[in-house]
Amino acid sequence: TAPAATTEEAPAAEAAATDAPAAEAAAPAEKTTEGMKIAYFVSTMANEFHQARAAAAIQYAKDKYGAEVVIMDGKSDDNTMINNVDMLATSDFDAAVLHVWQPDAVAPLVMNAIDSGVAMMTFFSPLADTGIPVFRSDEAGGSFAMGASAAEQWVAANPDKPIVTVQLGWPDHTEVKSGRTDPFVAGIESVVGAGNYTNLGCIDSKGSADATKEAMANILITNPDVNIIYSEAGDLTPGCMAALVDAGRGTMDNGVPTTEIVVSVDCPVSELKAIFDPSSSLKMSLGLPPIQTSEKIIDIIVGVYLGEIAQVSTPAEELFGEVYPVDFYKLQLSEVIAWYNQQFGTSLVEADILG
Amino acid sequence: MNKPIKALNARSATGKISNEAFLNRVMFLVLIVLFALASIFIDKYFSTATALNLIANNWYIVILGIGVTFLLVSGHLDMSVGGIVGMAGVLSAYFTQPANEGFSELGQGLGLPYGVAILLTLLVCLFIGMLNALFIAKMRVASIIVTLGTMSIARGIGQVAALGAQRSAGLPDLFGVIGNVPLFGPIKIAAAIAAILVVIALFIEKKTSFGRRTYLIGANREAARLSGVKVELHIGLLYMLSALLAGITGILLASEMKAGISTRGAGFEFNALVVTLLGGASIDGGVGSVLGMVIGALILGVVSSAAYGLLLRPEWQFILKAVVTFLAIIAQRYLLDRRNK
Amino acid sequence: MSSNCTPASLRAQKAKRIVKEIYVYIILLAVVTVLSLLKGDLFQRGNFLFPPNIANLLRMSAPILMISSAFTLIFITGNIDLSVGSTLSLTTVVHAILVLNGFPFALSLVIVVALGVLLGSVNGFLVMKLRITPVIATLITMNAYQGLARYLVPPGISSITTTDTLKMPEWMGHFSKDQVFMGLSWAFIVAIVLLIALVILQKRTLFGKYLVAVGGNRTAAELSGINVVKVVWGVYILLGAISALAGVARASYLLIGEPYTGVGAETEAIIACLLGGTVFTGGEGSVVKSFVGAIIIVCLTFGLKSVIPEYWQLLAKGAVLVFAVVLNHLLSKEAIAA
Amino acid sequence: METNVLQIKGLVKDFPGVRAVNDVCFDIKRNVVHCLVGENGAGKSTLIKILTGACERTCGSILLNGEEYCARSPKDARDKGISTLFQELNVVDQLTVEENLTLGIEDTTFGFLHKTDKIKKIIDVLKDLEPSINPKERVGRLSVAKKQIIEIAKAVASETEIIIMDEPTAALSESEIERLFTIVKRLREKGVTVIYISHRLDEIFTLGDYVTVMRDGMHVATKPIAEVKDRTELVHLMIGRTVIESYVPKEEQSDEVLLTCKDVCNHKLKNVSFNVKRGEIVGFYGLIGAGKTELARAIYGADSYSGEIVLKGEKLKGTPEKAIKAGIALVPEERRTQGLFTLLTIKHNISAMNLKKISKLGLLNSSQERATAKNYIEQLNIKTDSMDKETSKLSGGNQQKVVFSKCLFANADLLILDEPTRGIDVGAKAEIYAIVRELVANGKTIMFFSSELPEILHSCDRIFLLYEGEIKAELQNGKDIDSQDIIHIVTGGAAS
Ligand SMILES: Nc1ncnc2c1ncn2[C@@H]1O[C@H](COP(=O)(O)OP(=O)(O)OP(=O)(O)O)[C@@H](O)[C@H]1O
Ligand SMILES: Nc1ncnc2c1ncn2[C@@H]1O[C@H](COP(=O)(O)OP(=O)(O)OP(=O)(O)O)[C@@H](O)[C@H]1O
Ligand SMILES: [Mg+2]
Ligand SMILES: [Mg+2]
Repeated sequence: TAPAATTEEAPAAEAAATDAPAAEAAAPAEKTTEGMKIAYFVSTMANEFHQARAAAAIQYAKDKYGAEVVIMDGKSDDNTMINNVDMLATSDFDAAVLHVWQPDAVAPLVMNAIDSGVAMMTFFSPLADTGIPVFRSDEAGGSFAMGASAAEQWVAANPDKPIVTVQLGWPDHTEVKSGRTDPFVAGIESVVGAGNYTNLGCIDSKGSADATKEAMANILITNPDVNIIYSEAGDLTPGCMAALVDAGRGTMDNGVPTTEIVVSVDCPVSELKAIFDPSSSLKMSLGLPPIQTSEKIIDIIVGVYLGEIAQVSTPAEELFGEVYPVDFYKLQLSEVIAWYNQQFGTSLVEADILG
Repeated sequence: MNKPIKALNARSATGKISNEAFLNRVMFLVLIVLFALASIFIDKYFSTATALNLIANNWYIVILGIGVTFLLVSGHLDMSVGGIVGMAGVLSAYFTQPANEGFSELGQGLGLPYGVAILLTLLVCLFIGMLNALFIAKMRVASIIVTLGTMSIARGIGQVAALGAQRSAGLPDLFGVIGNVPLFGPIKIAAAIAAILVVIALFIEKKTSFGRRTYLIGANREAARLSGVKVELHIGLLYMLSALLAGITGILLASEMKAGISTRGAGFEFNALVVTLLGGASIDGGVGSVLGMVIGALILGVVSSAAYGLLLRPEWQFILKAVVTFLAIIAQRYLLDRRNK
Repeated sequence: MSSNCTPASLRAQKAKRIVKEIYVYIILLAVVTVLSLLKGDLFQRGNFLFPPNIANLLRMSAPILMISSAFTLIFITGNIDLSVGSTLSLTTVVHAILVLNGFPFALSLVIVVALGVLLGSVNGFLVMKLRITPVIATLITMNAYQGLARYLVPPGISSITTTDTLKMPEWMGHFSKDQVFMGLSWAFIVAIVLLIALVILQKRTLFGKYLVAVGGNRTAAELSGINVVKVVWGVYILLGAISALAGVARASYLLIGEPYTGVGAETEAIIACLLGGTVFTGGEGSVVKSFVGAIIIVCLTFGLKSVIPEYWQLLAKGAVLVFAVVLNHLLSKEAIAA
Repeated sequence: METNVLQIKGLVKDFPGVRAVNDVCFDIKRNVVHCLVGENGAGKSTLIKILTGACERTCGSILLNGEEYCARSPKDARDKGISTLFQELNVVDQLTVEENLTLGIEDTTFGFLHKTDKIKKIIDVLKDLEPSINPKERVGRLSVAKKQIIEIAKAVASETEIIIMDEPTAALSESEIERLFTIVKRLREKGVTVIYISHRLDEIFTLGDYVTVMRDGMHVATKPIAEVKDRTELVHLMIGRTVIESYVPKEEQSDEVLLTCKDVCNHKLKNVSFNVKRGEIVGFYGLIGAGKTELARAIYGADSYSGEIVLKGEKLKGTPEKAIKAGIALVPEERRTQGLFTLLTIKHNISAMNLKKISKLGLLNSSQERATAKNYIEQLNIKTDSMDKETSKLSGGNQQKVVFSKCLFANADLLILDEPTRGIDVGAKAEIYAIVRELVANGKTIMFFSSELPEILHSCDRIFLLYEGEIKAELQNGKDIDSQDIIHIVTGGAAS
């Protein structure tokens, strides 16, 4: 899934590469990470995974490198994100980890910032033109696995009812499409085969629980037979579930799907509870490990800063992080809690989840 | 400034029904026609489930609409309700979340009993209502400007309390109860609360001196003052009422999803205004009714669910709402004009 | 009132009038001072007043500066336009579409400004011809324009940007990003030129005088033979056109056509005008002071970025608005008493 | 040259539901002062608005100098030779005097303003009228009378063939009125035709050459003033019946003091002290700006003040709602903006001041409300076909009766009437006077604020004269009344 830089883009990247050492030469000869300042972009802090990721980055950078991490909240807004990138060139930052939704728009700004000596990498969306390192979670693999698992469970319990699936999220977002929507549907297809299921497609729910609720409620009016739902972010899922409950659904018969199976992403604690509640139809969520993710990111950016990792390369260096599909049917609660405590730095016990 | 033609709220001279009753009937007819059209063009639209869903999905806008209707009748706008919905949800969660052991900062709250948390939340909402009251009733600043400000303040408080995100961790089960008690079919207790509030509001509007004073103020604020109405207090009360209703909505919505989400309620202020206008209220005051607002809410519900059914593209919602509001204003004016000729 | 003629009260009134004239500059000074004392990571060596930093800030805020100064005029006529943000969004998107499809800058600019004129005149039509209250009318168009902006972005992408077949030309960012003079961009220079033009319009032209007449006493204006409909409609059109220009600047800054980019611009413009002492009931207002008001907002927005978390921004904005309202109220008391 | 500068033929103007001007035909001679009189709502202002292009006629024709005339706007009318001084104040507070004077007639090049002789000429006219006005001053800082003068100056300076003045003296003081009269006469000498509208019939006799009487939108008569015998004839033409019998002040007074004002001061009032006894009609007379309205509002608690106002031994607390509770009701100066809820029905207006009386525990009793409305409609003879008619559809006099009903229903002992007959026709005025007397007969006490001396002399037992916010004299009506003296005092002369 890695978008390789095309040959015609290579000269630009090379030009940037030749610029970069010049900027570094101007800086003091030997760099230390002590007191280093890292701008850590987060597309939106309105999401527990990102919050945990941000907290972990601050902690890890301080403990391991003595570096200071400053969070740049993109507030789900392109203008804010781009403004934040634009200010890097004249800022006091030594390095920046980007997480922006408009890679094309920020590419020139990134080059400016590199020219003025800021070490750069990006998370989630590759900045292909620039050739800076990118770190991604392997969401596609996890989504595929969950799609397949959901389809298996549904077919086993309701062989007479063909699968009708819908995805709620961002139909227009490249990485969401390639990392969540498409692999999820592919997972379903891998179980039942092409043509044996209906895909209503990805419905825009504008990134809010309210909009998701409205969208789901309206889908249920016209398509009451929808039965596998992928709610593509933790902050959307409450809206999805509320609409289902409103319609008298959202439940399961002791873990056996009757009305639908809901699959989510991010897996906050509240979802953990629902997933291991046999009477809720929310049964899976794509767990992303915030601490692991952040630690890897910080290591990479420090590497770039110290010149151990190339600032630009063609094609851009792409690194993948693990994901953890939490699945009621595949995992024990104890395993999940262990993973959760390790990744989120919490001290949950089973009683917390089972109530 | 521009005064749209105004309606009256009583039987007119010639013994015809009042303009208000007339408009309500027309809008009810519109509702039926729209529903029929949607049923023709959209497969599976015509069903009891759809009708019940309309109620189940629009109760919140009805609750907000009550406060907004009263304010509009008195000649004032309230754009802060959406912000208050967001704030109330977050605060009710924050107050309820356990105080000591939190998974993270977002899991740590004040550990208050749920009832106390609700009261405290409503108090904060009242505070926002009081801000509105102070600036609009006392200082007489244009309500659109003040409430745009308090909208930011309320949602801002919500965002700060939720650190820009949502509070869902560690909430006791009780938190998720009141928003989810089923009554029959998809109708939950929240819808029943909305219905009860509507009945109370209808009664207050037409049968009490409080309701009458609201119309007096809307029809002529200075005359109302000179007639012994405590205008500032009354407007203040209306803003606090509106804030309180928004707070209740926010708490119910948070309970429904068992999460205090700081972005909830975005754009609700516009929806509440739209349904009120659809119901025949005029922003110049003195005209409007809760019953009309409820019909307006159902019309908006039909329009937006039909739009989903037909197009599955949410951006149509914006355009549709705008067009429907525009048409409603123009049509109502035209009808009243002709009728009162 | 003529009875209040004691020397003391006269002096107090005069003092108040002076305060009213200059407070917006004092606030700006205070804000800049405080910000330069704070050590923010976003500022080079922690210094807010570092010139490239300031230039940077002004470059990115050209759109809001343009809209705020023009917004004063609509306030002077006693009306309001809540659709400026959506106009900004829609024109940003349209400009991006045109540029992406190979239109040269000048042509696209002309088309987009013409679109702004159209959008503004729809507002004017609703308000002046159909006589829908300005708040409602522009709330309607605010949603309609926003919806259109969203609708123009094809399903499957979130904004107008380089596609497989079409590439956003490299000059797209010139208008807002090139540093043509002391680190400032064309867009900012245009904003300044616009400001000067608006000041001249307000102080030296018939139109400027009629704005005050219409906002101050509409019937008087009508009876004096002023075509009030034309004047207000004209302001809506002007505001539409300037919002469109801001849209071009924003598109050029973002290098994409983002349909949500104008959300909240109307609130910022209102805050800027109120900080600048504009009287929202009409008749009074200064374009320059609104411009300064907008600069204050910009400084606060960006200056506080790394000092307080982002999620404080909304609360801060609301607080500044309320502060502006109170200030306005206190300083206009004299006007009410007179 | 035609002797008739203006010929109006079969002019009709329909508003939704009202024919405001109905088949009006009359001629106006060149170079005269032609007065236009009629009850409120007779259609005078509407006729004027058609002449000036402020509204469109339904049908009919107007000939100006023998040629068909149709103005599209006031500016168009001015260009064609008719300038107008409208009934309502029409200045822009935010502009300077000079800017106001040139509003709508500016000289521009490419839309840019520049100064010309024209401005100087207009300012000269202004200086002639009122030298104390500084052209650079902001109009908002001027008094109401001065604002009116600015408008007069503007109309006069336009040097059109015809100048229309719709109630120009409504806000002016005696001396200002005199100056206006001089100017009007000078205009006539210069060959200008003045169309003059006023409810003050004395002015008609002083100033006019011809008078046209209108009633119910129709033309009743046009005559030279010389042929009109007296006021009574004019009034008779206006309303078709004779009115106003003189009032004989009460001989003996009750000793019970109802209201005492002690050292009442505010931005307008200076140490106002007096008392009112039960059962009296106390008149307050002064010129516009003397502070009558402020005094009335202060007593009612609508404006703030320092000092003490005591009603029946209890200090008033200073809000309208407390004043009502204590037994005071106010008929405010401005009916439409302060007294009436024009959007609402007669019924709802009448009950507005005393919702308590028609409700229990906040619940309204609508049958009681209807009974109340019915009672007052009969008692005050409000002409309407239903109590559910919105008050905006009533005529001025009937609207004022609704306001009276509202105040009566408040069950007050003391009624404060601020210009209760302003802008209503003679017939309705007479009815209002009758109501006032009946109220007193029923034990009410009345404070009557008016800027019309005849009205005060007709109605009151005791009279206080106000000047610049101070009480200058107290008179017993009936004895020692000398109009000359009174005018002397209220214009600033020392009390004799
Ligand atoms: N815009 C309007 N719409 C409806 N009716 C109107 C309108 N303007 C005036 N009228 C009605 O036309 C009639 C004539 O009004 P007009 O103002 O000409 O009277 P007037 O003789 O000038 O009275 P006044 O002495 O009070 O100034 C009245 O019945 C009035 O209610
Ligand atoms: N700043 C102002 N702007 C507009 N109108 C004003 C202002 N100040 C006073 N007025 C009005 O001017 C008039 C004169 O005021 P005042 O109360 O002092 O005189 P008055 O003796 O009551 O005169 P009136 O005969 O008009 O009642 C009143 O109608 C008042 O409402
Ligand atoms: Mg008139
Ligand atoms: Mg008065």
